[in-house]
Amino acid sequence: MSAQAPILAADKLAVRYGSFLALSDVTLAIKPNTIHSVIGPNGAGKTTLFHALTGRVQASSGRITLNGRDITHLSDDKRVPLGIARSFQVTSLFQNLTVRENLRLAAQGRTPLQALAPWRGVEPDGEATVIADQVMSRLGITAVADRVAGELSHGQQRRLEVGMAVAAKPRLILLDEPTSGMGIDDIEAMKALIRDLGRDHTVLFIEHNMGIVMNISDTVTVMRAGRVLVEGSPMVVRDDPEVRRAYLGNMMTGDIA
Amino acid sequence: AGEDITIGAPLPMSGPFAANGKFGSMGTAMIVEEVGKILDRKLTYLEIDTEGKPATAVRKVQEAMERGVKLFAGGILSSEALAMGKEVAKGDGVFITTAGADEITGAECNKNTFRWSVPTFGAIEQTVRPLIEQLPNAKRWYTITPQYVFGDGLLNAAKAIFKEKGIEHVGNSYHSLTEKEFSGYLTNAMAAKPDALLILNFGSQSSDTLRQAASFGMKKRMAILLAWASGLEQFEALGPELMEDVYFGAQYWHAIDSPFNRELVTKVQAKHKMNPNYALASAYLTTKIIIDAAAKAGSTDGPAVIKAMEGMKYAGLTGDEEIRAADHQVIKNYYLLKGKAKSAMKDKDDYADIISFGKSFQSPEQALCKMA
Amino acid sequence: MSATLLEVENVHGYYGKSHILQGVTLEVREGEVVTLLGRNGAGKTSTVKSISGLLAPRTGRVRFAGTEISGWQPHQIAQLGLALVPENRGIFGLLSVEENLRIAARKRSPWSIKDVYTIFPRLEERRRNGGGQLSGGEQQMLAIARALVNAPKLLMLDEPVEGLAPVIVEEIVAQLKQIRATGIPILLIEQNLAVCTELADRHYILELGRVVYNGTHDEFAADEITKDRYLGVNAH
Amino acid sequence: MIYLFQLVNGIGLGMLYFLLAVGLSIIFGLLHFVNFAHGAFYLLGAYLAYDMIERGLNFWAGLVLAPLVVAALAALTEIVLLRRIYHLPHTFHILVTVGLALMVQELVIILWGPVGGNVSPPEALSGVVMLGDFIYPQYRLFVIVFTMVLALGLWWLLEGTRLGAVVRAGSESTDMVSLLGIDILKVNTAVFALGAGLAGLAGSLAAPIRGVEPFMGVEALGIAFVVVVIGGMGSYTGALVAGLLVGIVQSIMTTLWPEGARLMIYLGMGLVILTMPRGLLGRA
Amino acid sequence: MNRSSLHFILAAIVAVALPLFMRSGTLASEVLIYAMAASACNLLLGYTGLLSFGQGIFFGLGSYVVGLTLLHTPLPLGLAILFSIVIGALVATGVGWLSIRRQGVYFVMLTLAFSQFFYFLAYTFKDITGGDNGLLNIPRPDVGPLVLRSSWAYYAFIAIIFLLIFATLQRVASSTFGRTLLAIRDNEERARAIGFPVRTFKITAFAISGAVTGLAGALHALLIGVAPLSNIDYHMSESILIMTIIGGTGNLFASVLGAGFYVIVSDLLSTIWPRWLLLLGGLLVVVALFMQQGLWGLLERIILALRPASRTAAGKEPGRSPL
Ligand SMILES: Nc1ncnc2c1ncn2[C@@H]1O[C@H](COP(=O)(O)OP(=O)(O)OP(=O)(O)O)[C@@H](O)[C@H]1O
Ligand SMILES: Nc1ncnc2c1ncn2[C@@H]1O[C@H](COP(=O)(O)OP(=O)(O)OP(=O)(O)O)[C@@H](O)[C@H]1O
Ligand SMILES: [Mg+2]
Ligand SMILES: [Mg+2]
Repeated sequence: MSAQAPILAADKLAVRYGSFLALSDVTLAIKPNTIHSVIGPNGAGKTTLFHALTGRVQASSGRITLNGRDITHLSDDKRVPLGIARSFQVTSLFQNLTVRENLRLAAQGRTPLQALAPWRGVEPDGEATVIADQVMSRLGITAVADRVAGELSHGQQRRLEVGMAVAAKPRLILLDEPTSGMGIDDIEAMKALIRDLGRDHTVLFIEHNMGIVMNISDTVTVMRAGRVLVEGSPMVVRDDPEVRRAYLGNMMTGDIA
Repeated sequence: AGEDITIGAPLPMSGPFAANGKFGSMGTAMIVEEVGKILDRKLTYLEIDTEGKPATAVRKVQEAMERGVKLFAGGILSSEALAMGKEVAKGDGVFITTAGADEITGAECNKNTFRWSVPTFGAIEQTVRPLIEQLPNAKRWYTITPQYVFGDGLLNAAKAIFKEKGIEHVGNSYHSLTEKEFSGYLTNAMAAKPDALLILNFGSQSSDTLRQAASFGMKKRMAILLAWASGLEQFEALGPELMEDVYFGAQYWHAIDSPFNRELVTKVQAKHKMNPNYALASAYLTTKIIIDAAAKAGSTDGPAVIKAMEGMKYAGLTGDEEIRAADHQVIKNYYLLKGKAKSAMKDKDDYADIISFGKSFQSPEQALCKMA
Repeated sequence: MSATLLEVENVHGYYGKSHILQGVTLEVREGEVVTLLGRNGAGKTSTVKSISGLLAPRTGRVRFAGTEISGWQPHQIAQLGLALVPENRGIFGLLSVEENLRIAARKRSPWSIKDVYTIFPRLEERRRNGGGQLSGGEQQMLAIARALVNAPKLLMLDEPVEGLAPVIVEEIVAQLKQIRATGIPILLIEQNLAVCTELADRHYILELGRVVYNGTHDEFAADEITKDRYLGVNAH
Repeated sequence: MIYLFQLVNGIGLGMLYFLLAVGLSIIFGLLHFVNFAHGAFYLLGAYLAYDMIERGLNFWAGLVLAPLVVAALAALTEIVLLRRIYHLPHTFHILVTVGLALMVQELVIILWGPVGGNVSPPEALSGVVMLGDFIYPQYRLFVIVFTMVLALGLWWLLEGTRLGAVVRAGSESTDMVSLLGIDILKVNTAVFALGAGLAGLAGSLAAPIRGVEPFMGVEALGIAFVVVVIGGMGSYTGALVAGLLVGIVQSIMTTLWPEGARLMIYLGMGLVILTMPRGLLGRA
Repeated sequence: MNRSSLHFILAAIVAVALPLFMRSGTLASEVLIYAMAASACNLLLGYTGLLSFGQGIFFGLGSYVVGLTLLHTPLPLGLAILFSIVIGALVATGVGWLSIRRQGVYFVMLTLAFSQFFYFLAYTFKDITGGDNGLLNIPRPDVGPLVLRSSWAYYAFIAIIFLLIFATLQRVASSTFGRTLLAIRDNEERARAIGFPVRTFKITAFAISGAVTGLAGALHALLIGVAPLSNIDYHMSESILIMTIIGGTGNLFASVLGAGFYVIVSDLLSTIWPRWLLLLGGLLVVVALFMQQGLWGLLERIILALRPASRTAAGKEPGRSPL
């Protein structure tokens, strides 16, 4: 396993917001077909790391490679066809479009140039539509397929948010706090989903729910103040005194859920 | 008696030139009512709001012509008048206008379009030339000019006179048609230390220029000539304080001493309790010209009326006037006025005295008119 | 038993034509922490919105400290001391952290801006930052801090620990305990049962816009059937 | 030398532009409201001052009263009309305010005629000052000084009081502001009235320089937009800097290349937007 | 029948019915010309969320290009019109490329700056454009055997083009491309995050819109025989935008309604009272306050009210559905 080349690698990555260094010297290697989680205190730079990896923000220094290819300077939309998709911590949907259309678009996004043809119609049984329907049933939101996303409750929106990433059928899927805002039973379902995704995708996810993190991750990276604090298996991380102090505390959350 | 004869009055009733439109339509209404009937048919008029836009003007004239209107008097803005002239020509109607652009009876002249107002050449000849004679010490002149064909027409005519008279043209400021702030240009003008300032824009732009020039104390330092003033309605907006000692060029002034004008003034005073201004008087007269021509021709047919108008001589607002056949330009006087002090005004409209007047016109060839 | 501070009586609420709240009845007494539980979409958020005036109840009554407030404007209700920390946090992104606090600060509040900085030191570090530049957890802290300086008589928190690191959750739970200790009652919407366990005196469970369960914490803790039926907490 | 004159002249122009634009900027940046009726308030200010002075009122009284009346009218408009449409997309702001601007303009024509008029500066300020060769109207000098004092007061109001922060907050989420117990509707009304009142003041100050005519509002609106965009929407200092900049550039261009003055200004505006996303001094 | 063929039939009814109700072919032609321009504006506003104050640029350029081609070259009408379309698309691509770098109000202001810029350009280069006088004497040549001289013949010509364009724009709007534009309008960040090169989409939308607007401008210049400066000024942009907004941005037929309403009502009002702009202003305010789905929304409400039985079948949320 250790001999396998990483699907995604970051080398000495740094991100600046103005004068504020949100991320510095982050080196990370995500092995294919693993479930890799990122945890750390609020403001540690986890989301920023995701932004940098997906191209939402440009790295101010360092290198990102996907399957050995340098993607550091590729814009975010150009990375999607290479097999990266993500969900957002702060829900970001097409509020005025239906759930189905949201997912159809997400599926279409892999081949965006096909959508650039102003004469090509939307086929009701086209690939993207089929994928959208699959994702809806996988996430249990088929019942609201024809509601516009903005009218869903918070938890339903969170689920759709994750669905948007799944619909792109990526090789590497990045989920930013997929269970936040979800009900107790849904958290279980999400855990199962992530585990399931881990079978044919590589999953990188941020989570504050330790029940999930510790149960299903192959590797856990702990961040603090823009840097990697510790990386290792859940067992290693759980027992690291520094991690306990800086982040886990008594692990009240997650033990129950 | 046949059906009514309708005169089209395409005027900017709305938009920035609404004032002209309003008075123009009063003039048209008066003459149509006054004549009442020709060729045994009732006269009516159709007010057409051009909104001051050529596109609207043309569209509405097209519509009017489809409804059988062939005779038009109106068109105050150059751009709308030029465009309407073309449109009327397509339907072989007759159009008489008071707009300023030289092209109307110059490069763009056509056999269906007539123009009453004096072109730029005459306006300058009858203002700058007499003023140079009046003010022999004013050797340095500065000009402020709107940058488009009309402005260049005025400027070129002025330059020719300067050259001929040995006047030093110490500078010119071009500005766009949308400019409202002239302090920069006036600063330029003051720096050139002229003896006379020649303002070649018109309408509210010329008011703005004059107002701001006065505030910069320029009235005390130099003679100011506003060569193309619109007359009474502009003077009302300016007021006597600004006008005092300033020279104005004008197509028409209600104090012109001609029988026709005296009559008109009496009528307008009786009807509207005001003195006629340029827009009113010119609309009155141009409409009258068309009506008379139709009566004379015994027909409202375009070609017949045109024939009657060509070479027509009549007693007009400015005395004897004549329609030149070769380019359809009316040969009439242009006036140089001088603003007077408030204390010297005999009545509320007595803003200025006529200093001089006369007729100056280029030949049709000089004006580049080639009529098809 | 202490006096009732907030009474919600048979409230019906609509979004356009959809009838979301179908007669919610609940109450919060002085000094207690009450949680509002329920699945996603059950109407928890809508309930607190209707209390704070953002979703005016079509029928039913809301009384606060004896005053009938249904139909009042949100700012009037807030001036009475009913503070809501909404689920989207409502941080003003264009304002700095400090400004976010300053516009909410009231003199009569037991918490000053300095006090909340002591509670949440992270906020003090980022006080000049725009609210929009905070991390999710930092925004949540700011939202709670802002409610505190706003002189609340009753605090309504819509999923306050969503997205917070475990240590911070503990911290916030500790702070909420302190707030309760000052006598300010809390109406808490929370998915995290551990947090509820730590804090709550009583629970309501909502389903399809109706209260379907209501009990003290001890009753609830023992009632596995209810938990499983309405919240899906099953032994896995 | 001439450039020095043009510089002084440009400052005079610039201060007027600042006054014209700052109200728009406040309304724009803080209420997120695109106010195409701003020019109409300027127009009203000018005509009200003109009317009051024509009726024999003292110039100074007119200068104070006219903007107050404008502000009151604006407050009324805001309460009756605008607050219903804040939450709608910009397109509706444009529709309503373009409509309002048309109505005001036509009402002005109905009430005061299409011709326009002249407003004399007060006796004490009708002269000129000589600065060497350079002559400058006393009234324009007064405008510069007056606007500067006003600018200071305004700065205090917007930056030194809580009002500024509250309104910026309201521009993001009115709901959240009300949840903090603040009556955002009143604040909005106050801000709108303030912005419109400033436009009215610009109008009554400009009347002795420009005279009054029914279409002055349209022109003013164009300038105000340019200044606000260059300076950065919602930025008070931006309006000041950009107002001066536009005034000075315009003034100097009249000597350098007058035909291109307008072209330059719009080109400059385009360049500023393209190179500085938030204008010169706009907030992030 | 799906919504888009319904709308096409409605548009065809408008094109056929106008001559029955209007005494003037010129006014009827103007309605269809502005209907095209407004539909093109709607593609940007309603589908892409771009509030462009620069549509007048393309309209004016279309007028100038067709005029200059016919005046200075022996090329046939068809080619001249084609040039207008191409130039409209090219310039729109340029303007779009620059403008979409900014968002929100800054985008609006950028398009406004461009519109002023092109106006002054046309004003300054008076040797080419005729400056304030406009480009005069634009002929309206026949197209093969079609004689377009009479105003109704020309109307028929425009009506055919209008229907072609309308159908084309409908196709564009309902294509995957159009659906993606709707998504971009809704949440640009997300659109980019799921892989769409948002700028390319926006620029393409601009180009299509510019092409159609250029065509409308060309047809307008041919209608009146002049390419006036006012065709490229700020007010042209404003008018096109207002027509689009009062029609409603939900679907393309709404723009036809908006244009027809604006042109016809303006024409009517201006014959009633010189101060008609007061009434027009009032009307705009009323539309914004009470008809936020535009005229189309009103129409839908009326139809629904007339057919209470089919209320549920007609779709839950009228104005919201994209087509
Ligand atoms: N656009 C921005 N401008 C300036 N600072 C920013 C910006 N976005 C984030 N930050 C800062 O960068 C730091 C890291 O933020 P980030 O969102 O990556 O944290 P996080 O680890 O995801 O936290 P959380 O768990 O709370 O979501 C925070 O301190 C935040 O305030
Ligand atoms: N703005 C809205 N328009 C229409 N329907 C809405 C709106 N907001 C919420 N709803 C609907 O109202 C119902 C209750 O929503 P609410 O937000 O109150 O649920 P909740 O219990 O807070 O759920 P969650 O745990 O997911 O936050 C849901 O079915 C939701 O789809
Ligand atoms: Mg985060
Ligand atoms: Mg909720």
